[in-house]
Parts: sequence; C-alpha cells; structure tokens
Amino acid sequence: MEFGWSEELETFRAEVREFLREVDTPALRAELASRMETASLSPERQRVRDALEERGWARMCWPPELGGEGRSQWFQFVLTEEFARAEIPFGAGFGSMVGPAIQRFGTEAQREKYLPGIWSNEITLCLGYSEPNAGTDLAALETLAVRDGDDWLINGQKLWTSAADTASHVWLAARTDPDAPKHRGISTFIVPMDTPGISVRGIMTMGGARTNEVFFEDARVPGDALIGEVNRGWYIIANALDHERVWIGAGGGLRHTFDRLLAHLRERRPELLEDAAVRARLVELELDLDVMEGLVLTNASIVAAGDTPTMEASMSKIWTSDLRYRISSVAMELLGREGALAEESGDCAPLAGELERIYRNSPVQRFGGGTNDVQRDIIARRGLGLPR
Amino acid sequence: MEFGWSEELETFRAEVREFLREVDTPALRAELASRMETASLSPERQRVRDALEERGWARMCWPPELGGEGRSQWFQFVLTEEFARAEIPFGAGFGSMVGPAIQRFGTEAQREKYLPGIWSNEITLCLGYSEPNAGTDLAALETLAVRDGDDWLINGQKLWTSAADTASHVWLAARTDPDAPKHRGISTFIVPMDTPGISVRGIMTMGGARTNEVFFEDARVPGDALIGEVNRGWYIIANALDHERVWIGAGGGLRHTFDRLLAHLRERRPELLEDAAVRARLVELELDLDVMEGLVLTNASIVAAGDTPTMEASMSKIWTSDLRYRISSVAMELLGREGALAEESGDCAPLAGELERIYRNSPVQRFGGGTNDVQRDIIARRGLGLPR
Amino acid sequence: MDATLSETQRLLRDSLRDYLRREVPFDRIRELERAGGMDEALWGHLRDAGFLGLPFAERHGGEAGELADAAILLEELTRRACIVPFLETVAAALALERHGDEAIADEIVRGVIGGTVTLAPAPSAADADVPAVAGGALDGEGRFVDYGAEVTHHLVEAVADGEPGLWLVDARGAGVRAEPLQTIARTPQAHVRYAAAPARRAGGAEALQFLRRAGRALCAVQCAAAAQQALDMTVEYTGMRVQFGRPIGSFQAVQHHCADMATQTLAARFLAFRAIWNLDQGRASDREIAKAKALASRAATEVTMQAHILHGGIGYTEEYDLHFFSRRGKERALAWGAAGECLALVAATLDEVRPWR
Amino acid sequence: MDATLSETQRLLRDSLRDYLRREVPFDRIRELERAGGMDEALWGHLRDAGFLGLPFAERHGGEAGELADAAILLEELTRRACIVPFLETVAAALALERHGDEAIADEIVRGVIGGTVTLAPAPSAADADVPAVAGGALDGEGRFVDYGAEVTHHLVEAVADGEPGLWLVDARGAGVRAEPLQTIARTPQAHVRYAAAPARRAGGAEALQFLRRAGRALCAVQCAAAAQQALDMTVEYTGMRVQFGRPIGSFQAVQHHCADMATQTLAARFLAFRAIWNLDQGRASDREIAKAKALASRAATEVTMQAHILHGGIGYTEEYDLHFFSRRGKERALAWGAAGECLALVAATLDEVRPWR
Repeated sequence: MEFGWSEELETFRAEVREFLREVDTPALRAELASRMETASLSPERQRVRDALEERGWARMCWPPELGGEGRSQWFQFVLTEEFARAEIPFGAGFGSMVGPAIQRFGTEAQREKYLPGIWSNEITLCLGYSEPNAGTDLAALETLAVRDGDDWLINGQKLWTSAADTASHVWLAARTDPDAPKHRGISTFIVPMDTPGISVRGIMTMGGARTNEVFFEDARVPGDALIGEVNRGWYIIANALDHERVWIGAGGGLRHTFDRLLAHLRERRPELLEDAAVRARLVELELDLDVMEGLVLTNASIVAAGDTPTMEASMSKIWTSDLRYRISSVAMELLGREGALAEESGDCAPLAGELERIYRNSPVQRFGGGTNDVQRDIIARRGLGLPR
Repeated sequence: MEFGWSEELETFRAEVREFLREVDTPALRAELASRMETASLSPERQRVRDALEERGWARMCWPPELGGEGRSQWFQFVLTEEFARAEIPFGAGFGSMVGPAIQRFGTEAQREKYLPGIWSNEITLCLGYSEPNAGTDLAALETLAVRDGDDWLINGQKLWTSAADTASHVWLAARTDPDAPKHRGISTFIVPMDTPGISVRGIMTMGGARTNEVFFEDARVPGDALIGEVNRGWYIIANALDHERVWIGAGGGLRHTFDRLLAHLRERRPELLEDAAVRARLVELELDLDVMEGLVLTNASIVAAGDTPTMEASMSKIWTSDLRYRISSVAMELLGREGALAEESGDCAPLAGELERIYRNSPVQRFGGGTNDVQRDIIARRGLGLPR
Repeated sequence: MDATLSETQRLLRDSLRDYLRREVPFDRIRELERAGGMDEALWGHLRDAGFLGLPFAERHGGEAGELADAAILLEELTRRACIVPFLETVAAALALERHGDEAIADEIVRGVIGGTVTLAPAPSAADADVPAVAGGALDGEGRFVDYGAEVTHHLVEAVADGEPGLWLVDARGAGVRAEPLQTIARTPQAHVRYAAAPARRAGGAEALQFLRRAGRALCAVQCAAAAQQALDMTVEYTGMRVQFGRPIGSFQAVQHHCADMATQTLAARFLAFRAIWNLDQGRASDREIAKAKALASRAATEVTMQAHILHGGIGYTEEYDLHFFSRRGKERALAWGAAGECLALVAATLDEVRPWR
Repeated sequence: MDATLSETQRLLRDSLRDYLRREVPFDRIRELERAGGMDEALWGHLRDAGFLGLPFAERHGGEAGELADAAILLEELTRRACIVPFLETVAAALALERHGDEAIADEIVRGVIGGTVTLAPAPSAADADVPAVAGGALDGEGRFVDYGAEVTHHLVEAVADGEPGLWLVDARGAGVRAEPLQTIARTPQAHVRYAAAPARRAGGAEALQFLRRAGRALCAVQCAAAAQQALDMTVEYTGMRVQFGRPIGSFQAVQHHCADMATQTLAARFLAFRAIWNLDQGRASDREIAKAKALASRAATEVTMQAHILHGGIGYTEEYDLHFFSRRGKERALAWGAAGECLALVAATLDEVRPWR
C-alpha cells in the first residue's frame, strides 16, 4: 500500500501544469465559453491538441504495438487530472477509441489510410451504435450491411448519434448476418458521412445539447470500409467499450462545481453558510466527492497495474454520474428560488447558471454508457461472482 | 376527501381511552415489563382481553357471517391505535387469523370444536408454514401429510415456528399431493402440539426472542384435523395472509420511541438538542413518521371502504419495518457511545436499552412477513400493473 | 377520514382532464414556453367553466366549495404542464377574502371570477429587504414573482410604519417594472422593481400568513402532481419498451425503482392534500405545511429524475414530454420554500412536537 | 499510489487469517462473549508471532513496520470477531512512542511486545468532565473504556494544572474501579472510576492528539472490515440459497443490493487505509480522519444490516455468525466518534476546504 505519488509522477505533474499555463490563453477561454461543440476540435482546442502531440504526451501510455510508449497509466491519469483541474477539455472525440481499434483490427492499408487523419483530427468521428430498438440491448441492432460486389450496401437507422452533424466519418456497427445469433452477425465499418444515402436529423435534448438520428438508404461504401473480420464486430465493439469504461480521472469537474458553490455562498449568501444544517449538507457532498476519489483511484490502481478492473470501473461510473445529479440538485435546493435560475437570467443566475445546466443534463450520464442498473448487474455478476 | 374524524369515531375513541385507563393496572405493567412472551396470554393480558370481549369490541368489525357486527373498519383502526398509544399489546396471537379461516372453511363440527377455545384463548396457536427450503418461497414446502385410514400421518420439519414451545396447537400447511404443481398439493391442518411424534427445538435469535424448529415423525392426527378441502390449502393460506397484511395502525410504537428519544435528549443531553445538525436529523425522523402515517391511513381508507388494497399494505409494511431500523440506528448514532449500551447496563443505558433492543430485532420485520423486496414486487406488479 | 375523491371532486377532475387532453396538446405548451407569457385561452376556459370561483364565498359570487376542490384542478393543470397563474390567483384572492380588507376582497374576488383580474403574490425572499410603503407609494423589489409580467395585479408583502401587510399594486400601472427571468421551468417569472408604485393596503399579518400557507400547501400539491405524472409515464413506457426480448418494466430493478417512486409519491400527495384540507378548516400549522412541502419537494425532484433514468434516451429529448415535469417539478420544489427552508422551520419548532401518548 | 497489499502485507494477512481459521472458531467467540473477558490465548499467539511489535521502532524492540501493517492485522481480527485489545494497545503505545515520554514509551512498548503490557485508552467523552491529576493522583471517570477491566494499564486523558495530557495508570492498582458495561457488541467495556489513582504523566497534547487520530483511523478500519465480512458472507449465502427454483443471488434486486454494498465497502476501506497511511506519514489531518471514520461508520451499519435482510431467517439466529459483524459493526460505528460527531468536526472546518484548482 502506498497512497502518495512517486517523485517521477510529481515531476511530470509539474510539467503538465506548466504546459497548461502556457496554452491557457484568452482566446481558448473565449472559445470554451461559447461552448462550441462539434466532432472536430474548435481552432483553439486543436492548438492545445497539437501542442500535446508535440510534447509526445498524447499517446505515451499506449502499448508500443498500438503506437505508444507503454508508460505507466498513472501518467495518463495525471495528465487527464491536470487538464480537468485546469478546466481545459482533454478529449479528442471518439478518435481515441476508434484509433486503437483500427490499429488493432485493421489491415496495414487501413491503418495507413485512417490513422494519420484520426491523430491529426482531420478525420472526426461519430458513433453509430444505438438504434430505436437497440439501446441498452445493443446486440439487438437491425441496421443491415449487405455485400454488393466488392462494396457494402447499408440500410437502417441509428439513434442518439451525437456529433453526426459535424463528424467526417461514422464508426458503424451493422448486421452482416441476419441469421446468426444476435451477437454473432455484427460487423464494424468506418463510413464517410458524405456518402450518398446518409441523412441526418437533429434531435434536441433537455440538457441543451443536440443529438441526431442518422438514416442509411442504400448507402454504398467500398469493401475496405469494413474493419476487422466480418461478423466479428461485437468483439471489436466490446473491446472498445472496455477501453471507454476505464474512466480514469472522471468527475473532476464536480470538484470545481463544489468549490464554486462554496465561493458563491461565501460571497453572496453568507447567512446560509452560517446555518449548521446547510453546512451538514455541504459536508455530505464533500464526503461524496471523497468516495468518488476513492473509487476512481482504486480503479486507476488496477489499470495501472496492468489488470482489467471487473467492477471498479462500474462503481466509478455509477457514483460519478449519480453525484452529478446529487450535487446540482442539492446545491439548487440550498439556494432556494435563486437556484432555479438559468444562464439566460444573467447576473442573477448563481454560478452563471452552471447548477441548472448540470441538473438538466445529469440524466444522460446516468442512463448513458450502460445504464447504472446495468452497471450494478456487472458489479454483481462479473465483480462479485453472483449467479446469472 | 375528508381528513378529520367523524363524531361517532371520536366518541368511540374516548370510550376506548377510558377503557384503557381502567385496565391499565400496576400488575399489567409489571407483567409487560417482564416481557413474558408465550402463545397463550399472560394472566393480566388475558384479563384485558376478557374485558374487551365483554365490551363486545373484540370482533365488532368482522362481517356477520364470521360472527362479527360488521362495523366500519375505522372502529378497529381506532381501537388498535389507542391500544398502541397506551402501549398495551392488543393481539391475541394467531387466533385472530386462524379463527376466521376455520369459521369460513371449516365444517359446522369443526367450528364448534375449535372456535370457542380460540376466542377464549384456551386454544393457542403457532404457525407451521416455513421450512428450511421454503421461506419466502412458501409453496416449496415439503412436509408431508399422508392418509392412513381415517387419520393423517405427518412427517417433515418446520422452521421459524415462533411460540411452538408454548402453543396448544399448530396451524399447519403440509403437502398432501406430491405430484401436483407446487401450489396445488397443499392442505391446512390444525394439530395439537402434544401429538406424539412432534418435537420442538428452540432457536435463539439475535433479537433476543426464541423461535423454533418443529419436527414431525409419524405424527398421527384424526381426519377432522384437516380444515377445508384437501389440496386447497394454498387458497386458505393466501386468504389468511391477506388478512394479516392489512396492518391497520401499524408502527405506533415508533412514535413512542421518537418521543422518548426527544425526552432523553431534553433531560440528559441538552447540548445535542442545541445542535442544528442533530435537530435536522430528528426532523428527518419526524418526516419519516409522517410518511408512515400517510401510508397507513391511505391503506386503512381503502380497507374501510370495503376494498382490498393492492399495493398500499405493502408500502406500509416496507416503510414501517425500514423505519424501525432507521429510527433506532439514527438515535443510537446521535447518542454516540452511550447509544450502544444495552438494558443490562442498567441506569447508564438510554431509554432503558430500548434503542439497542429495537436495532437488534429490526431485521426480522424487514425480511419477515414477505421480505421487503417481495413487497416491492407486489407494488410493481399488482399495484402498478408492470409485467411479470 | 377518507383520502379518496368525492363524487363531485371526481367529476370536476374528469371535466378539466378531458378538456386539457382535447384542447391543450403538449406542443401548445412548447410554443407557449418559446413565446413566453401565459395561456390566455385556457384561462378563458377556466373562467367560463366556473373553475375560478370554486373556493370563494357566495357573498363574493363564488361557489363556496372547498380549497381541496381548487387543489384538484391545480393537480390536473400541473399534470398537463399548463401555464396559467391559477395557484397564484387563488392563493392571493383567498387570502384577501378570508383575512383581508372586505371591500378590496369583494372587488378582487369578483374580478377573478369574472376573468378580469389575475394576481401575482410577491412575498419577500429570505435574503432580501422587504419593500416599504409610505403615503400609498410602494418602493422595493420582488425577486422571484411568478407571472409578474402577465397578471393584472401584484399582491406585495410590504411594511408600512413597521407593520407588515399585503399591498395591492396595479401590475400595469406606474412605478412597476418587471424584468423577465429564465428558470429551469420556463414558466413566466419576473424580477419586479417598484418605484413609488401606487398601492392599496389589502390585508395585514393574518392575510400574509394565510397567503404564505396557501401558496406553500398548493405548491406541495403541484410537486406531488409532477411526481405522479412522471411516475405514470414511466410505468406506461417501461411496460411497453422492449429490450433483451422483454418489456424493461419486467426487470426487477425497474420494478423496484417504480415501487419506491410510487410509495414516495403517494405519501407526498396524501400529506399535501391533508395540509390543504386542514388549512381550509383553519387548523393547519406552519409546521404541518412545511413538512408536507418538504416531502413533496423531494418527491418532485427524485421521482421525476428517476423517471428520466428509467426512460433512457427517449425521455431526454425535447420531443418527449417528460422534461416538462422534471423541469417544472424541480422549480416547484424550490418555490414557496425549498425543502431546506421548510425543514429549518420544522427544526426550529421541535419543541412543539407533542408526545403521541 | 497503490491501493493493493504489498507482498509482505499479503503474507502477514494470510498468516494471521490461516491461524484464526484454524484456532479461533466462532463457537469460541460465543463462549468468550458469554464468559466475558478477552481472548488470552489469541493474545499469546499475537505476541509469539511477533505481531505485537510490527509498527514500533527498533529502538524499542519493534519491527519498524508501517501502521498499515498493524491495520491489516486488525482487519483480520475484526473479520473473525476476535476479542483482544489490539487497536487499544497499538494506538496507545504508538502515541507514547511517537509523542510521549521516552522512558515510559520504552518501558511500555517493550512490555507490549513482550506480552506483559496491554493498554486501554480512556479518552474523555464529549459530555463528561475530564479527569484531573494533582500530586500524581488521578480522579475522575472514564465512561466507555474498552477492555478497561482486562488490560494491565490505562492511558487516561486528564488535566493537570490546566494542561491536558495522557496519564498512565496501573489498571489493577489502587483507586481504580472498573464496572462492566453491556453493549450491543458484547465485547469488554467498562465504566471506570478513578479515586486518587497513582498516575504517571506519559504524554502531552501531541500524544493525546495522535492517540485520538490513531484510535479513530484504526476504528474506521474495523468498521470497513465488519462491512466487508458481512458482504462476503452475503455473496456466498445468496449464491447458494435456492428459492423459487434458483439461487436468490440471481435475483436482480439481491444483486443490486450487493453491488451497492460492495461500492460502499470498497470506498470506506480505501479511505480508511489512506487515512492510516497519511497518519503514519505524519500528514493526516483531523478532517481527513473524521471523514474516513464517518463513511466507515455508515458502511458498518448499513452494509451489515442489509446483509441481514438478504440472509433472512438464518442470518438472524444466534447459531449463525452474521450477528457478530452487525452487532460489533454498529458498536464500532459509535466508538472513537460516531458519524455525527465526526461530521460536526468536518462541518466546523469547512473553511479548510482548499479549492481543487
């Protein structure tokens, strides 16, 4: 047992902080404030991303066979954590998920064709998984890809395809053998969004973000759009989802929200902060954040040791997403009517409307990415070994 | 809608209070303090029971065909509530459950043979339902009753048979057709506990109360021990359980516990009562008691209207039993180390050890009488109509 | 003791429910939210149907019904996400009728029943100064005034010569400036500034107390109604939506969530209506109403958000109707005293708990 | 950062675990509970195996190990419901070694390692007067002294000339009267009265602070261990117990209860051990330890009681072993600062929260 950080990591952390100070320009802040959300990185974020590549930090923890340096995952953890602390978004969209999949399952030609563009963000991706009848039960998907000579003809409908309106490509799961058992007849494709036959309809959510339906009508793609073996898509998807579920460093933003709530109370509602009952509720949130940290670090410990977490990633996911709801809900309640004010109310809105915004978009974190109930199934069965 | 009490009921309530003041003697208190628990009523409680019979209040709300006066169930509710308020136990054991079953399903001869003794408490009962492999899944019971001439020969084992060591008879569910589907081959019997072949082993519980295993080895009973049609026992049991689940007026004792906790804090720990965080926790318990009242009254409204509650009885059962745990647990925590002291610690023990005792025996209320999870199944399926 | 609706109450409920189902589709609510303002057409119907006169005395032209009757209508309006100042107008006019200046009450209640008067109460906020009246002119601000820019009159809590009371202000008159606020509910709310606004004294401390109690108790009904609507939608949706080859409502985890939601909602509704009834009988305490509101506020928050979790993606879209109840439910949870504020009152009066025995 | 056991720690744990499984059957615990008193035989083994010297400095004959090593042993002892003053002796002796009088520390630590000294800390209770020392004689009371009647020495928080400190008292000497208390744990506890008991000053405010911190952090480990044991028993039992034709552990409701129990337990254990580790490094704050104890206290209560619900009847009997963990867990939840007491400390120091950024 060891709950401190090695000198090597502390040094790295200092370097990252220095780096973040450098890239943290007014232009970046202005861009972030506008909450421009597209699949491709906005210009200032692209600049940060390029700088990160230049430092050699973008994929340093990936195994050498996927093009990385194989450094301890703790470096990735520290990097992600420091980005979160600085409130600079780290992600480069779904490329960090699809890239490794192509690296691992694609042909040499496919790697050459797609990877440089993915790393440089010239290729941007959306995720074509969910369908109207295939949500949590992903394997029930019905979108069909049929061989037509060397090509594939794709027909069907995807749902909840965020960034479909701005991405250059969709990473698509489609059924290639309708007669095989549910999980066995699925394949994965990378498909340009400008392919004739693909259309996109926007869906607005209560959280304010746009998502999409994507329709495929005889969309024709060449044979090399297929990644990996035909009908082996489920394995590739599961592999990529596992990667997604590592969740290292998740939830950092909630610490900022908590800090800003305290600051708001100190500055504008000191009478509340004097109230012992209010303080008791703030302490509960602080405990919740500690629990989050314990779960996240436990999960990261396992990943860093080179093992695959069984239940710890699910625990982090449940806790962090539930806490997102809880922290915004409790904070709104503490503030009373003021807590209900949205950003549009201007200066009156506490935390510039952050609480109201988080509250509204908290559901998606709790049912998305595998509903929290499904995560509990995973903890019980995969983690604790309870019978099916 | 009407949330007050009619004058008729208020008058009755006053009469009951007067009655309870009269029967509330030092001798009764002494007997209750000794916590003598047997299937038959202890002498002073029998005296209360006799007085109740004399007033004609014991079965006034039962339908005429079961020997009652058919008065509104609100009378029963008020009666039970006032007994609870006075902290005088009301129940007369399982007779109030088995009596109606014999009245309804027994022959004329059986009614004459058993009912007077049940009403006078000369016949006292224990409930022979659960078995080692048939707990929540009662229909899995394996105790066998086989015809032998006019008699029945009983073999098997019952578990969690409270009061088996003191009851005169057991109300027994046994399998009479091993080949029929689970629910279809069960019959009900009333069996004297002194029947040769019946033996009882005590089991101590962490709550402090004794329960028992009952073994049947070629226990021979006459043919008229069978109540109702052969193989129709499941229906009779379910009917009786429904009766048991009405739960009118449940949970009154928890109000006393809350009141005594407040009194203890006022007298012995005023510094805690000054603490706003402590007060906030007490308020939560008060809210919980309000919710309990709302659920119990809703359930009682339905019963009093002559309808059968679908989910409301289950809601009351879950809430009241969970609250029994919560109230004792929170109270112990508020008191700190003092809260852990048991009755045996004498004057040091807060509330004369009541909190520690309730905490220890709270589990049985939550898993017993249909586990709270099974109650949730009932709410969802029977009450809300969700699919199986 | 009878927690079920009377025959008359059932008829009232069904009548409004049928009308709303027919005439107020959710897309209309969407339009109203975008455009801002209240639903004038619906208000006209409420007037024509005689719904605005229910709880008022005959001497003012009312129906002499119970406050619970109005609460039942409010429940239906809430379950359809309607945008009308029904709670506000009823609570304010009733405060005047029961405890206010008789002449003003007569004028106002008749105006309400006739559809010419709508009211927005402006009680003071915990952390703001109470407006002051001097020489019939009111100065100060109302921080979160529901329908402040839509109604004909404000009923403002203000102090004159150190005496608290309620003052009637012409909302469209001089010295009244209502700046719209955007809340999570997207229903009309305004930050109102009064600068020497002409004001008539309409009631004293008793009227003010009744207004606060009625507003809080009726708001508890709204909270319970939002929870109930979200629960009903969830039961319907999960009973139908198939995943893994079966309706998701057949999964035990979903069933148990629904069971807990139903328990919480049922208790919240019972206690809210009991508070309404006791208030109407003149025997509700601040404590009882505060407890009811606290529980209802929690139900409105927790049940509606759990409904989202069980709905998944579909319930999260603007096209689906669930967000009306989660957004409005949360806003109502904070209005007329959030749970924390209510419980502070309950905690401060713990000595009033009378032993059960 | 590594939350897993080192190789040495794993060996330590397995060694004690194997011994306990072999030599300390639960029926022995039942007998000890009935008879009262501590498990002398087990204490002898702990001494012989060198377990009593682990966290102490070499200059006192110790192993110079980590406090976490001792905590790992404590975890095993707790998971077997053992009745030995391990926490008490280790916390008290370590407080002396690190911050107390060097001569006394040398004597006491050597005595502990040699098995001739056992210690019962007697910190003051929140609502009681602190004992006082004058002229080497201690007067006052220790209200809830674990193993007060079993150990050789008490380490009493007392005040002399207005200065708080720790005083060493011969538990079997003159002026010490220990009256046994019965708690829900059924482990030895006493109400001790000191009347002019001869006392040696063993440490000042720093030693006292360390004792409180170590006691609280180690107690958090015990809480997490009780929860873990109850969880493990529940997973095993529900995986095996058949009802309705399938193991009850295959029901989703049971699975989700277990999942939540596991999450709560894992977090509680992580934070408890982190507090231990930081304390050992000299950088744990009262705040961190209080938070860890509060969370562990809740886990000990909630997880063990949920375990009972999932076990049903069998788990409720005296013959089954679950009650050891629910009863002891609850008692430990209250010892060294119940959740409420710990959180009051955290709330009072909310200003110490440093922004993450």
